[in-house]
Amino acid sequence: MRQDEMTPVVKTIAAILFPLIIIFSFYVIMHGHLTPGGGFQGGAIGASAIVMLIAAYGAKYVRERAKEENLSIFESIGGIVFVLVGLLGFLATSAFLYNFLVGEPLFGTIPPFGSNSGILNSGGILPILNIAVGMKVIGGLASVVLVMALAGGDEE
Amino acid sequence: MNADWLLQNSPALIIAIPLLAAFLMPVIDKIGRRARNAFAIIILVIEEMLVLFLAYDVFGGNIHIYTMGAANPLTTVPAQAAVPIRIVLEVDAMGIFMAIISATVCLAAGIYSLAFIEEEKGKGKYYTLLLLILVGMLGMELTGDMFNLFVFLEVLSIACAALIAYRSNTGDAVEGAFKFLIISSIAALFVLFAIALLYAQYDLLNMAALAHAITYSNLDKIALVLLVAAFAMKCGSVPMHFWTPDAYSVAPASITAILVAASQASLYALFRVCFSLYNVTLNLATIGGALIIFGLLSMFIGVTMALPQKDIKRLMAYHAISQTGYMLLGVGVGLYLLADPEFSTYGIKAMEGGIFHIINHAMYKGLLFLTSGAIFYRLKTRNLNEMGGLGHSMKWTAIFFIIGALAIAGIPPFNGFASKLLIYEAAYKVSPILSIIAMLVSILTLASFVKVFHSAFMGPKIHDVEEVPRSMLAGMAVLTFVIILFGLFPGWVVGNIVHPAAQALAEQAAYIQAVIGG
Amino acid sequence: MLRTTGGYWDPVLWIIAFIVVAIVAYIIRAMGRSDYSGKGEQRKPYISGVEEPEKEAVHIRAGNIYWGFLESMKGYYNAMMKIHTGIVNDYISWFVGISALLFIFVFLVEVI
Amino acid sequence: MIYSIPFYTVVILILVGLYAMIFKRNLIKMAIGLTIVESAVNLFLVTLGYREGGVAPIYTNLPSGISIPEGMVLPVPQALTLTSIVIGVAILALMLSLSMMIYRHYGTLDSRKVRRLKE
Repeated sequence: MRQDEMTPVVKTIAAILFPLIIIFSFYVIMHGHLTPGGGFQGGAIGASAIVMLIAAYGAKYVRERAKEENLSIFESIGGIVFVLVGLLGFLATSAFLYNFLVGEPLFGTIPPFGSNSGILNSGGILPILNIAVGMKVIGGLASVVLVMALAGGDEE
Repeated sequence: MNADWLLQNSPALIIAIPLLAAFLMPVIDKIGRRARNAFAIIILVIEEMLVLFLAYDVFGGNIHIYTMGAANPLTTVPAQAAVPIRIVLEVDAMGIFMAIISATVCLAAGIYSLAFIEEEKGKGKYYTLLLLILVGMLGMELTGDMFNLFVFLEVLSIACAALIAYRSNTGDAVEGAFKFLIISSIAALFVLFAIALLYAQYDLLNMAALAHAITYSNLDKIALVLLVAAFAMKCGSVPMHFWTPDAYSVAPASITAILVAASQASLYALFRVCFSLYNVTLNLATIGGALIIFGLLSMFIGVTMALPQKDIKRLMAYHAISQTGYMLLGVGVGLYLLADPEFSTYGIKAMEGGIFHIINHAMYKGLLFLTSGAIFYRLKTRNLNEMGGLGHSMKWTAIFFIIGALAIAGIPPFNGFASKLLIYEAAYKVSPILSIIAMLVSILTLASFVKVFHSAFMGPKIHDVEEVPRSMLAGMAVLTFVIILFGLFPGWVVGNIVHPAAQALAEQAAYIQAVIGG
Repeated sequence: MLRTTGGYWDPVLWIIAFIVVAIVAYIIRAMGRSDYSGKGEQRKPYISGVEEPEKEAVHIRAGNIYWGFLESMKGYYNAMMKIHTGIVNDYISWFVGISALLFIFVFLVEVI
Repeated sequence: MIYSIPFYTVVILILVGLYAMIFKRNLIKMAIGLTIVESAVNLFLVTLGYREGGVAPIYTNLPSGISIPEGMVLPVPQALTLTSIVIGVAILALMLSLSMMIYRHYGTLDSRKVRRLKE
């Protein structure tokens, strides 16, 4: 057993919980335009799943599987998608970040006005922006914690 | 995709393109060194061209408005609401004037960095952060929204702090970055608090709409004090200047040149708040007096602290404080005199001097920091005591240094003289003592640069070094070109660029009209 | 040409003046002794034969420049150095202090 | 009176945070002080967003009897708070990693000893 990892009990529980937390994070991200939450909150939940792995399995174990470079590329893809969607807004019709998907098949449903149960396939570019922000936050926060945990390990 | 379309959308493009490029940089960095360098330079050149393209139209007398996410970017007030809710970019002559400075300095620093950071690690991250700094500066200068200003201020602070700590193998760099970061974030939090105070009363965030609605209540005064104090600290005015030499001296020289422009973005925010946000309701002479006091202290303490320094970049950083004092003095005198209708022409002239000094200072101080970086590149030291005789081998660097030093000391025919002349004459109207102190500071500036020139470039050949690589010389040459151009044609520059900028600050009504009116 | 409130400033005129003065200076120089060659004995700093010190030994290093000025302003510089502590807590206390002073300034002017 | 309590809390929190930043000599404690000031400003923003009788502008599970959109709250202060929290996270992460590097180079986090740059 390596120094920075925890007991098998913790590791097993973490392995079981990890996919559940990721799914919950994805749920919060996807429902950003319907309920409280969104890209940052969901991304923070997703990053906390990775932080749990770092705590249970140790930073070196996580680093072997998800390198910082890959995380930062994941992060910058989120940023690229965000800005590109914004730019498409005014290439398509008018202004930067204009909601050009309204009425389109993807996310384009216009929900009925007033109190309703919410339609996932609505919101125009908002769900896409939420996903982009979520990717960026997961990548950014996870790599910050990973780098810090690794740097702490070097001290010993 | 014609010229009109480009002109209309350029405010958003100016901010979006470097942002996209910053996120693309880690991916392009994987391809190779040449691709990364070429990409960075191409983006910086595109930025410069876009800014100049937009500037050509704005200096013609138009104020450009861009509403994010609207069906028509020119409709600032949505149909369902009575006030502007969306983020509005508002580009007037003053904003685009600052944007020219930021884009030019970033271009010069980018070219310079090609060779300068060749031997360092993490070059992909370096260019990512450099582009983010550019985004932060341009965002602050083009936005018309208080909260957006805060967000870009924070983007700027974080990117700057990360780049100050770029050489993190030395303790000094990390220490400077920490000091910079803690100072920037406390200033930014005070700015946010002031924004919240304004929002609490008027339910508005748009600057023009706020300026229209503001009543100069006691809460407004508190917000004004917080904003002035925070931005004065961010632009490095005495007695809140302590972070400036710490951060400037440890950052890589190319970044220090950009940090000068970044501080001036905060200076711009200070002027924007004083003039465009509070102008009509503000007791002009009060804040004008405060700015004059800040300016005098900055000029004098900055230059006297510079004289005994032994670290070349620390010395130049104190000069940056002292020169910021000139700008504060010029604009402060302008604010003070504008309160009295009898002297309003003098007020405008003083503001022209202060604003002209902003662009002059960014150019020559940027150039001086780049030459200090060239010396560091060859000698690996910033200590003046260990230098000497560099003029024998680094002839071009020496020539660039002389031009920069003469310009900062206000020796004719370089550009520093023209702006200082305007400030001296207008300050004389308020009190002759102001002019005398300003001239004395100019003399001390010359004295301390004589010291630097003597100890670094003169004397017997001690170090066996070569001239720096071509790309670094090219970066310095860009700024030198601008200095000489502005030195030879000050009348044209003041008439066509500086005067519209001063006018845009002084005339609050036009700024409000562009967003609210009709 | 730059118009100021009191007059004007034209760098082209200044450069013309500079060139004229330079030509005059050159003419005066040309009227000097023609037997100066700038070589050998004439270059020595001491005609009496005192040995010339090494160049490195007489180069004044940065730390010694303006020694007299700094010495005469010692009181001022001691006070200044005391302020520039380099402790980051002090930086923040200066900021808070100046904000408080500005508060007093803005509100006091109103009262008067 | 009862509605003013959050504002007093904001002032007290700002003072506490500034106290920590001015008088605590440990860099980590200064970062904590900064976070407290930030929380205070965020609290202030959220307090501004409160409207008596208003509901969150979410259509799903909307209580009956609310007029749309007059009964809903314009969520600008909440959006500002969220942005400010995100920025705060970034600042805090950068600040802590800088403190770690300072500790590695200087062997201490005492701000009186972390001053190679002075005068």
